[in-house]
Amino acid sequence: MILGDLLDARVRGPGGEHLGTVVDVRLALETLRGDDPSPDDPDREARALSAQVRRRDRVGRARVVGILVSPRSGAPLLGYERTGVTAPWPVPQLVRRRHRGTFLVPWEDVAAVGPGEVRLAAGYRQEDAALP
Amino acid sequence: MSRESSSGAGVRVVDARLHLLSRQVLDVDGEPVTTVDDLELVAADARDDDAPRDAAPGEPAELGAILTGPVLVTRLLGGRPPASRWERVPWRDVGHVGTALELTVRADSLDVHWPEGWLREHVVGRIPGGRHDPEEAS
Amino acid sequence: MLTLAVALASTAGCTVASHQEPGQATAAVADAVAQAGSAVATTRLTVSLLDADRVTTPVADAAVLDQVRVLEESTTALTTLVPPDDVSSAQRDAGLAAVADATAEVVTARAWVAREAGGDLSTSGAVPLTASELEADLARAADDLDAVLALAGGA
Amino acid sequence: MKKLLGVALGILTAIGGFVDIGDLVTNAVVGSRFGLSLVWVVVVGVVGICLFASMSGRVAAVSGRATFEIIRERLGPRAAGANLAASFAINLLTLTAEVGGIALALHLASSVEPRLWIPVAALAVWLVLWRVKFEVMENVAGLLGLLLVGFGVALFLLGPDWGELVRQAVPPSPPATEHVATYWYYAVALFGAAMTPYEVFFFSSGAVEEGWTAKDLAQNRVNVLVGFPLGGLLSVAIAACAAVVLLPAGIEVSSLSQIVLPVAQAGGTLLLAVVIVGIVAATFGAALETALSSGYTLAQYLGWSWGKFRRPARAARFHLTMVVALLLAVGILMTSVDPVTVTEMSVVFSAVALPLTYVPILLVANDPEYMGEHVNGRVTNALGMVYLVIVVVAAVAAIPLMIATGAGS
Repeated sequence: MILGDLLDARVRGPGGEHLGTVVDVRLALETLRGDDPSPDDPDREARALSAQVRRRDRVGRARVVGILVSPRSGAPLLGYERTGVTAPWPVPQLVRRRHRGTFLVPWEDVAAVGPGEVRLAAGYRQEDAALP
Repeated sequence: MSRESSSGAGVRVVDARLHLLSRQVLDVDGEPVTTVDDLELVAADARDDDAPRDAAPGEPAELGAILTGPVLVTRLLGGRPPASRWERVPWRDVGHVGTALELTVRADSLDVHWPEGWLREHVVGRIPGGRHDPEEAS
Repeated sequence: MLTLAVALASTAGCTVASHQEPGQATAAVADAVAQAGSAVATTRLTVSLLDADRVTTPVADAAVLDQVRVLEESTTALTTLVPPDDVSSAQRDAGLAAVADATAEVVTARAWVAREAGGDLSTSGAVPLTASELEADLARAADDLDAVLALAGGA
Repeated sequence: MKKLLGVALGILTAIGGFVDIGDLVTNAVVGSRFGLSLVWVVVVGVVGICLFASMSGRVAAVSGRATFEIIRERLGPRAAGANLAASFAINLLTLTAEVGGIALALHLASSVEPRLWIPVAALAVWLVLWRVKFEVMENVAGLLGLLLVGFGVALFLLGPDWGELVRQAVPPSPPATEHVATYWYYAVALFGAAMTPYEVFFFSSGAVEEGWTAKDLAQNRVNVLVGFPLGGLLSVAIAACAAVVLLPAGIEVSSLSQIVLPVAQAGGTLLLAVVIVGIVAATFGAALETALSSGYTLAQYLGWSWGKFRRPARAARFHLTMVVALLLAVGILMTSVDPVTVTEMSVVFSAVALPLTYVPILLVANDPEYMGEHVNGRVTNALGMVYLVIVVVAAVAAIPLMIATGAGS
């Protein structure tokens, strides 16, 4: 299975009812501390201006947590409905409004993945989509 | 910017499309290798020495490899290339995930690197000055 | 995409010539004549600058050569125009005559520039000896163009 | 002292690097037809490029990601792919215009036919890309481009009626002889000339090439905020020279040779020579930047190894892309298309393509994932949204205006 099979697939409930589209797949990355393979770079602090570059945790396995389902389809998302970004006004606000109601379905509750379609298991859970 | 970092609990939550797909992949020396065109999902119980088993819905799954090459074409035009045509970078070679994905291996050691390697050996490296370091005085 | 853009551009540039209604035909004549007027004015400026040794001969030659091309375009615009009525037909003919005259003067100016540059054209009797003669000829050509322009109601 | 020198060098390079064939031609055409009544567009464009360039430079320095990597990440493969096709084509058009500009300028210097200069110019561009260090390349082209100050000198020597020039500019009073649509068509063209997308590809990738740090970020801001407005003044001087000499004579600029005539009138052959060298340098520098940008955009979209700081063999596909782009440019020019026409097209299409690069940069500059504490401030964002509107309006209006006015004729 590749991610492309899941992304933008239609999501149907156990009874075949249309729930929305898969907009993303959530993963849990293992982080292994203190295992930096290139620690001796004196310029790093000066060069690395962002936390993203500065953070040097090694990552391990990436477990699939679940799929994110939006009742609306389409449009590059930029993830505004899952983050707290508010600038530049009014872009995040509009995207968030459009994708209101996005929810996370745990991977265990996914029953079947077919061409362009994902079916959820009976009694599937809908969790908060916000990134922690 | 703390929402998906600094938990220290040993787990970072990321969303594949938002944080991984289309990101730049750098090798251990910081040299660009490819972009993340797609990701392969495999069953999570496979050991490193086993041949990875395809992920099944509802059963524990994890990332098996970064895919590139033909999968980009099919993501643009639709469809799906046969598994034999996937060009893989195993996920276990990924060291860091930031604004780019950094590998723990050198680009030259990867299969996906062949077009660059071929052009280097047969075309660009053969033009006079092709191996000249521009940062040195010429 | 690129060829498309260039093709689009060139077609857009050509639309002037294919207007059909009387008002548009008159406007097309005015456009072409105004273009020719600009070419003659550029040539006059170039000749006076070269005479005063303020411009190098390569630049002067390039400038006049570019104007020959502009006049060619004006001529093409006028010759390919299909005048829909007698009025615009007369305007077109007057324009063609004036542009032809202007072209002749600019070509002469080019020969004069070449002679200033040291080219051996002294035997050619058609080339005026002094800049002021040449400028007077160009001024006359410009006046003719202005007259046609006034006729065509252009500015 | 050394630091001061570095700052000065950076500013001078920014001034010299600001003007390219697009600015040169568009400003002269506009000056000869509309006087200074479109100067306000130059001001709007300069403020815009300051905002846009400083934002993309900051994003590149903080996140380590250049502009097209970000476009791919934020828009996904499809939208970014369409964006790439458009950006690459327009960049190629600009590269063609610049190489043609070098050939025209060398023609003015030598009276050797431009067609013979085209391959020579392209080969010279390639050799510099292949061999010369990034900083050296940027500084030499920028400093020689500074010779375009000759247009400013010429303007003073012409001793124009300054009051009349100001009257043309504020409030903008277009000549009654020109159509309103034509006026707005040239407004869009002038805006596209000042805010060309390639400048941003080049600028952000250059930040990565030079390995910018927080310290460089401050210097970069000075370069942009001081250098670009002064470069904008050069643009205005070019337009003003045309407005003073060519407009009253009834000359409409259609070739490079006409653009330098006011300089000759004001300063004679010496100043003329200075300006011609400046034009060669400015177009050559811009040809380097556009050729690099063609490599940057494609390599960054596909994740190839790129950068002039690497040995060419370590960025083989990147270097090959630039060679192909240069060959295509030469091929287009060899069809004897007029480089000035290509230039006029390139600035208009630049305006059309501008939102494609502007929007992703504006969004990412606000994303703490990438920027941490270096996200846009309120003032930058307010200005950013104003420009978002301007950029989109110009892009939407460009093609209809082009068709309505027959490309400004």
